[in-house]
Amino acid sequence: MLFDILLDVTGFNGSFEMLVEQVRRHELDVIHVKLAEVAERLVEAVRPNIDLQQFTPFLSLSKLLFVKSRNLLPGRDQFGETGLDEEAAQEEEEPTEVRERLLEQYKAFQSVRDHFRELETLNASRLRSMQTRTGEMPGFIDEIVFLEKVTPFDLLAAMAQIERRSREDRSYHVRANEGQRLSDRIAEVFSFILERRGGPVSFNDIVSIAPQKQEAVISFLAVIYLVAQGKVAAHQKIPYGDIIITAGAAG
Amino acid sequence: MLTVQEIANVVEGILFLSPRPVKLSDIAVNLDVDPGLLNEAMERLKERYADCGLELCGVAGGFELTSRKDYVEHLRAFFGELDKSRLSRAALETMSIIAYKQPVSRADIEDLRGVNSSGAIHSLLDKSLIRISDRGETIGRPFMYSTTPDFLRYLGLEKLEDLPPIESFEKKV
Amino acid sequence: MLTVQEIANVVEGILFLSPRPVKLSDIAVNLDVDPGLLNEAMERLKERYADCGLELCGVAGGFELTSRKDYVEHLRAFFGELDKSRLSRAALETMSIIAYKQPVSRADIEDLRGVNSSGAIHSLLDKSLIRISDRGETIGRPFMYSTTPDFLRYLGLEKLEDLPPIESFEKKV
Repeated sequence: MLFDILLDVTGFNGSFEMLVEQVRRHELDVIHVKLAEVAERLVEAVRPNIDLQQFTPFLSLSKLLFVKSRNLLPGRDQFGETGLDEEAAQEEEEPTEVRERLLEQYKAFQSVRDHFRELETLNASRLRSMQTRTGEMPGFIDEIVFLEKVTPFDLLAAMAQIERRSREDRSYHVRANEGQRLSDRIAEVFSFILERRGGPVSFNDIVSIAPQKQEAVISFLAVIYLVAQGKVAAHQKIPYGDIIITAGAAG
Repeated sequence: MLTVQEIANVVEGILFLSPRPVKLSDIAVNLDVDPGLLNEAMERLKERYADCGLELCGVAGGFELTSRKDYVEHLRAFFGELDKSRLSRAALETMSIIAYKQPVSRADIEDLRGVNSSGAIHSLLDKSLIRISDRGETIGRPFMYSTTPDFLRYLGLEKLEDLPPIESFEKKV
Repeated sequence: MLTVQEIANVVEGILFLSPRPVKLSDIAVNLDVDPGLLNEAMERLKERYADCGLELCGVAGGFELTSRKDYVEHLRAFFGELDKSRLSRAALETMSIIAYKQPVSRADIEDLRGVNSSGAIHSLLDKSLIRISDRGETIGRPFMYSTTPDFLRYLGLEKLEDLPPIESFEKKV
């Protein structure tokens, strides 16, 4: 049996079975054993007569490798977290120092979070003109936000956000019960334009200062309806630009 | 009940936030304040804005807060200089689309962003971060945009292939 | 040459128009004004805005004009539904960890929180409250996250150093 094979490698002298057993019982620190040499010895021994049964020791070897790699990291116990020995794991059930430290830190961050919530609430009551003036800035202030020091990662994050946004459903469904709202809105929009002596009226003037999507859609539909009826003409200079509406059909 | 000074402060906030002239009657109705007190508050505001960097203008039956016209050249100069050294959010988005999808037309960019992008394209052209590299094969043979060597320098990249791949984002974030 | 009062007026106009906090250094450089005079002008402005409908706030290393917080209810009443959205608990918690441990990887955040934090990171990136600042040296070269100037602005902080030390929160626990 390969388990009986005698090893004389750096950090250990004895049978392979003894090696596994001693590590399991915490009698030997696997960190000090050169497992590559162990593997070589096992391969040498198996070469003359290959029998699948004989490969089980390699499973044990791989477990040792796993344990060794774990033990090279700070704060881990030899068999405790590897599942190699359930009994040993149960004996070592007390939370490790690392866990305790993480938990303490996490609790501190929960307090930070509550502090941030207070700051957020306080700061949200200071209103910025951007919340209401969007898109209405004088032409010489390019577009809304100025960024400093752009990195390739900012480009990546922006691209990912655009792709996600473009996958989102941007459609808006007008439900049956909004029919009444729509006909009310058609009447409102038309009388608004007539009040202004037939216009021209900007689309922005017929919606509130910070319109919700629903209000914008219903108002837009109302304008389209009036255009179709030949009651108003609508004109948009550039895509996504403001829509200028005048009474009477387009000339 | 709001005092005259409090009314003046609320109106100042409204004028600061509003993108359009505001009618006093709208304020009176919305905030339920006495028109007499509101007029008094407006007098205080007019005094406050008599001689400063902003102007309280009476226009189209309402009031509006604007920057004072005497300083328009300084304001233009300030924002113009700032624009030279900075990118806007719109320009950043437009630049990432061009970087990752080049050569790409304005219509494709606007399709992805969902908003007009001509301002952003112009500002990137001005900064030599992008260039017109070609004309597309589709209707109208639109200009196609690509990035420039200045773009690489600006981001501290040696070559385009050094841009972090877009797939890495979904995998790692 | 601009007088102190004229500088104050120009700065007032800039703050009124700017969509972002403005740095004094940008004003000094772009308008070529003496930093000493600029500081004097700022003192005048602070006095002017000490008690009115607007607030002159020092945030994210610059200055910004906002409406005064005492009047938020009246302003909301006038403007109707303004965006009131707040960050989710998960996003706020993730932001706390990034604020104090930056630059920090997603794995480190998840080690602390014990749950997948990719959604929270996405939403903070989208809001420009955090950014990818680097890639780590460990296996897989993970993205490392840091806060942005918008983070400071979001919480009304002038600089990162204004955050209370993490120990003060540890004691509270």
